[in-house]
Amino acid sequence: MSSRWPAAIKASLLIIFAVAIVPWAADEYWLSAILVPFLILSLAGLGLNLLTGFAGQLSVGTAAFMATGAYTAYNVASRLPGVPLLVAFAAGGLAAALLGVFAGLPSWRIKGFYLVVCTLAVQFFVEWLFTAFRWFSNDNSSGQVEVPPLRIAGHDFNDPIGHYWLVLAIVAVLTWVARNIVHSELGRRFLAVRDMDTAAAVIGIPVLRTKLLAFGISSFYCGVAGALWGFVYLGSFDPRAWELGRSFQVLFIIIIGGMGSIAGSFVGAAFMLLLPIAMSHLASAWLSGAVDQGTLSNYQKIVFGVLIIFFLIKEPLGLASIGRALQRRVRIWPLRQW
Amino acid sequence: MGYLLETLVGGLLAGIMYSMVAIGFVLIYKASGVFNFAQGAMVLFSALTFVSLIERNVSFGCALIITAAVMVVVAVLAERLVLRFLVNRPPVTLFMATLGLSYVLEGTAQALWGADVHGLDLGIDDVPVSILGLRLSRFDLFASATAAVLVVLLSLFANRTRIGRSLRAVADDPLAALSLGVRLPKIWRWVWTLAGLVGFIAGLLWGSRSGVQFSLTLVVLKAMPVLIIGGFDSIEGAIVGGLIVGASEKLAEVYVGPIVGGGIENWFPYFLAVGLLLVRPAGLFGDRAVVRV
Amino acid sequence: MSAESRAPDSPAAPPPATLPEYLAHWAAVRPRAIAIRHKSLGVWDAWTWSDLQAQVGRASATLESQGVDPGHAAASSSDLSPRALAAALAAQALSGAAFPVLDGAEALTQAGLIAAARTWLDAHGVGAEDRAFTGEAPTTEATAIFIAGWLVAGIALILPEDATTADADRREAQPTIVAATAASYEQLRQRIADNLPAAGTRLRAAVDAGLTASPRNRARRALGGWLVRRPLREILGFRRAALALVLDEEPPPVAAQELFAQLGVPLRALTREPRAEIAGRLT
Amino acid sequence: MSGIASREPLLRLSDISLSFKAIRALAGVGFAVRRHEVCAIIGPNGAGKSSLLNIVSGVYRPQAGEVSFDGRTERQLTPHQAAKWGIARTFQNIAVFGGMSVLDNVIAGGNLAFGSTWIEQAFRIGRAARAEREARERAERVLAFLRLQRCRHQPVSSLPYGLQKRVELGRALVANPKLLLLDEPMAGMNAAEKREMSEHILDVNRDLGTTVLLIEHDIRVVMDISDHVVVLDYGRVVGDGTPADVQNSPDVIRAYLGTKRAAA
Repeated sequence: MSSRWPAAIKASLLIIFAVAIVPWAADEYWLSAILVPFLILSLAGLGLNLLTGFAGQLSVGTAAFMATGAYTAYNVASRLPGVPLLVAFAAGGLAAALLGVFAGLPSWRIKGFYLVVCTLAVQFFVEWLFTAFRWFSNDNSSGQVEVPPLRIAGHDFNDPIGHYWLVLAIVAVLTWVARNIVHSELGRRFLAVRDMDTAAAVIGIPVLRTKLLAFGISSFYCGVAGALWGFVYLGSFDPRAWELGRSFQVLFIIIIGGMGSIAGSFVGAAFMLLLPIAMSHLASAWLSGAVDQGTLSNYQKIVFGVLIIFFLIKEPLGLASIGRALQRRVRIWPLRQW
Repeated sequence: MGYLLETLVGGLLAGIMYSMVAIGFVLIYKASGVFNFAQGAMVLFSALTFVSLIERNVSFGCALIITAAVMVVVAVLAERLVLRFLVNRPPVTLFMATLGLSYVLEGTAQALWGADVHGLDLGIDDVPVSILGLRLSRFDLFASATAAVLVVLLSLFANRTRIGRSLRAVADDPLAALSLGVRLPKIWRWVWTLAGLVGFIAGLLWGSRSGVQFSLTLVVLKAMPVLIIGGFDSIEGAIVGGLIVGASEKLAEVYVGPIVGGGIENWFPYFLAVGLLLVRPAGLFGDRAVVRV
Repeated sequence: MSAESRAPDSPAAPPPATLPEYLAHWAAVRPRAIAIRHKSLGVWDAWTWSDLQAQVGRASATLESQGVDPGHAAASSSDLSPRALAAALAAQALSGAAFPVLDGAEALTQAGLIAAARTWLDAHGVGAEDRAFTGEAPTTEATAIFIAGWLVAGIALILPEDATTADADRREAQPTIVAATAASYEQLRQRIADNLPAAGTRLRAAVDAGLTASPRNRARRALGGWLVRRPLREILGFRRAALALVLDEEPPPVAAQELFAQLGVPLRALTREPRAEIAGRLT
Repeated sequence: MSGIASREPLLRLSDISLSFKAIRALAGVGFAVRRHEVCAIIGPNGAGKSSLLNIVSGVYRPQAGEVSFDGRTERQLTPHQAAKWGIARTFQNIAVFGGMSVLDNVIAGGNLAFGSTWIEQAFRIGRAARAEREARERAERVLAFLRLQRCRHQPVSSLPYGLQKRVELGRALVANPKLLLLDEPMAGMNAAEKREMSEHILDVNRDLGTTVLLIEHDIRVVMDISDHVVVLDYGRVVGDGTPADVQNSPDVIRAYLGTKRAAA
């Protein structure tokens, strides 16, 4: 409806690209250092977007949910031998979802910043939990854990291309589900609660239940993303992989990419990953190593801060909305509106 | 028993430090409804600037003045380049903008002055003094004295000066104030300046206690539960909140920590705060707005 | 359907003499072919000729049962919903009256109506695969003749959901024949003019160039066709349109005629003289 | 107007009292709304009209008094409960879902009747498709009724004020409520828009038999469309009857028309 091409064609083109072209075009560095983290961060962004962009509940606890997913998946996989890897991931997602619903409970009384603070509370509690209780890291003194090899139904996914396939498959399925949700009654309820919760309540939408669903589903996505981050991208991890900074990173992804847009989560993640790389390339090309990594990371911080402010001011709906605007413009060219 | 008391008082005094940061929040929130996540970055920025000046053999007094001036510039820029364009946007958007701002400030501060830890000596050696049988940190006493002076100054400013009065007017009823010809941008520049200076003082105290380094920005996270407990829009709330957080976190650390393996001071205040939220959604001192539909 | 489509006046059966007879004819010759495609509740719905006939049957039954004066019943159907058309046809079947003509002009007889319809069909070489679109209610003589043409030729008639959505629905339907009043064409031109890039801008100059590019300048012409005329026709729902009829005696303002001529669908009069163009009657 | 007004009332409010902090909004307000009637609440600003509507729709909880609707009684009515009972409303300052399309706004209005679980929706299984289709159809009927088809897919925030009000009405109607609460449905409208809105309201009342309880300042509109007028002043009922006898009641003229003239 919104575009000239039916969604099916778009989707299939995308799949062809991701399945056929990318693995053929990309080398190992791209696969394991960019594409895999890109897909995983997109998934986390998608999760946060469902909660913040669609249901309008700002959260800075994303990293906590990711950590919960990762550690749950790890413990299931390592303590219950014989449990399929995907089941472990799912368990990670479910554990995160439970925590999410719990974190969302205060939204019964409180909104806005106050809710932000609740998610912060969860963030710190989880960081502490996995650090203080070695049990979670299999009594490893440093809290560092080694994940078991990635084998699913006898197939081995331990090389970069395998990583890519595994992550791509999971992300694709979850994106499809997210798309269904967004275009369904639940999606409408999310938007209703976001846009005008009093009116939502008056037309009979169970506001608290809707918010909790948003928290639960969102956290499930973040949990799976966390499990993938730990198992596929890092391979061995400790709680520091999921500190507050990660939460902000994911938040920035959806601010830049586009609140309330599925595509935005992916665009934002790509931007988030590629900008620093581009910057360090430029630095080494022009300044030829004059700036050390530390200074560079400071500049990156500045750039990101500026970008966030810029987007909030100029394009509150992020890169995705710019894309949509262009698309609309093309569809009614040469007219301005119709 | 004496130990308990000492812990308690020690916690209370430490809490004052939290209050110092929280006050910066409250000023901005009261006058502009902005939840300024960048407060922590301002603390770091000011402290780092000050220390670096000192290290470059600038005299103490000059360093103070220059840093203060810098903070004024920061405030003006924040208003000119950020807030001005975000007027009457949803509060959460403004919050995220300050998040961006804090990244800019942190990045700039470290790009300018480097990321390594700087020692800062205000000339108060942190020897324990004993007052009616309680052994207390002199430094904490000094800090709380500073805080007291600061609050007095602020209240004087708010009540005696014209700008202060219009500031209070805006806080009480923005629309009315505007109709009375109060210029919002000016107000915002002022409160951000004030918040910057308060942050500066907090930065000095924190810095001289734990060294001036990146982790200073984290005091913002300490201040968060303080604000929840005290309410975003009440200075006395910030003070009391700070005391409560300081005391409870010390007590918890001493009496609960060992049981669960320590390190709980990071989240314990938050749980305290959230618990309180559910009982009193506007904190102890903030007043609850009636939903208008 | 084109396989079984035959000229209405085939030797097999005596040529239909009234619109209801034409309806019966098409329902018999190609019952599965689409008679009316219309939008209701936001989705496109289609009636085959047999559906339409059944609907007319029901309508006339109710008319008789209620003992309503058919003429009146037909007259009251001044909107363009398929049901209204069916009701009108039912009324005709009962009374032999033609479509009501509310603009005061003399009511045509069935025979006159069909003759008039045949003329414009032949004049513009309308074929069985054509799909005619109109948003105008059958309240004027011209509209009545156009609607009659649909029944005589047995082509598909496309109706919008509502007068206000005609433009959007036309874009979705992309008909081969468009019929509208001079006023409607003028409104359309106005709406386009309002939404083209602001006058004086480079963009606007380019668009105008694309519209007015002369056939002599081949390259320019082609470019303009691709970048301006084709997209515009698409938006207006004229992509496939080979014929744009004016349902009025009076031609629309010159500006509108020029625009549609530039787009490659010159406005034609729905007249009884074959091949007459409004342009010919100007000055 | 609607002649078919049966005996027992659809809605009965019994000595409702409500106050925010120190301010007293309503003091022992009580009246009844009969089935199928159009009842108007009038009164000067701050008389507590909106508060009353907010109580009937469960947005505010009164400190005292109770709401009886269709035989059931609640002291602490919740919005969800009110909606379940068949009470729908529009708001004084439009409360549409600005980010959603017109169609989605109206579909959302019928959410209580939605026939599939979120699991089914998430995986496109079971009743998901059918429920969506049915909800869409219900909404489309309302769009046709209010002639909103043209802006079906536009985000509501991009529409002019008048249309937004109509969308909000549509969102309330799609649930085909027993009682429709309208808080100043014609505020900020020109004469033509007002006439159109009055038409819509009367259509709803006649064709769908919906009982209407509305707040309106334009006294002429009130007299035209309502069967029953309740006058509030300082949180008290100072008049309750047909438009005619309310118009002639002296203390109403003092309370309402008087202050109106002062205000104007």
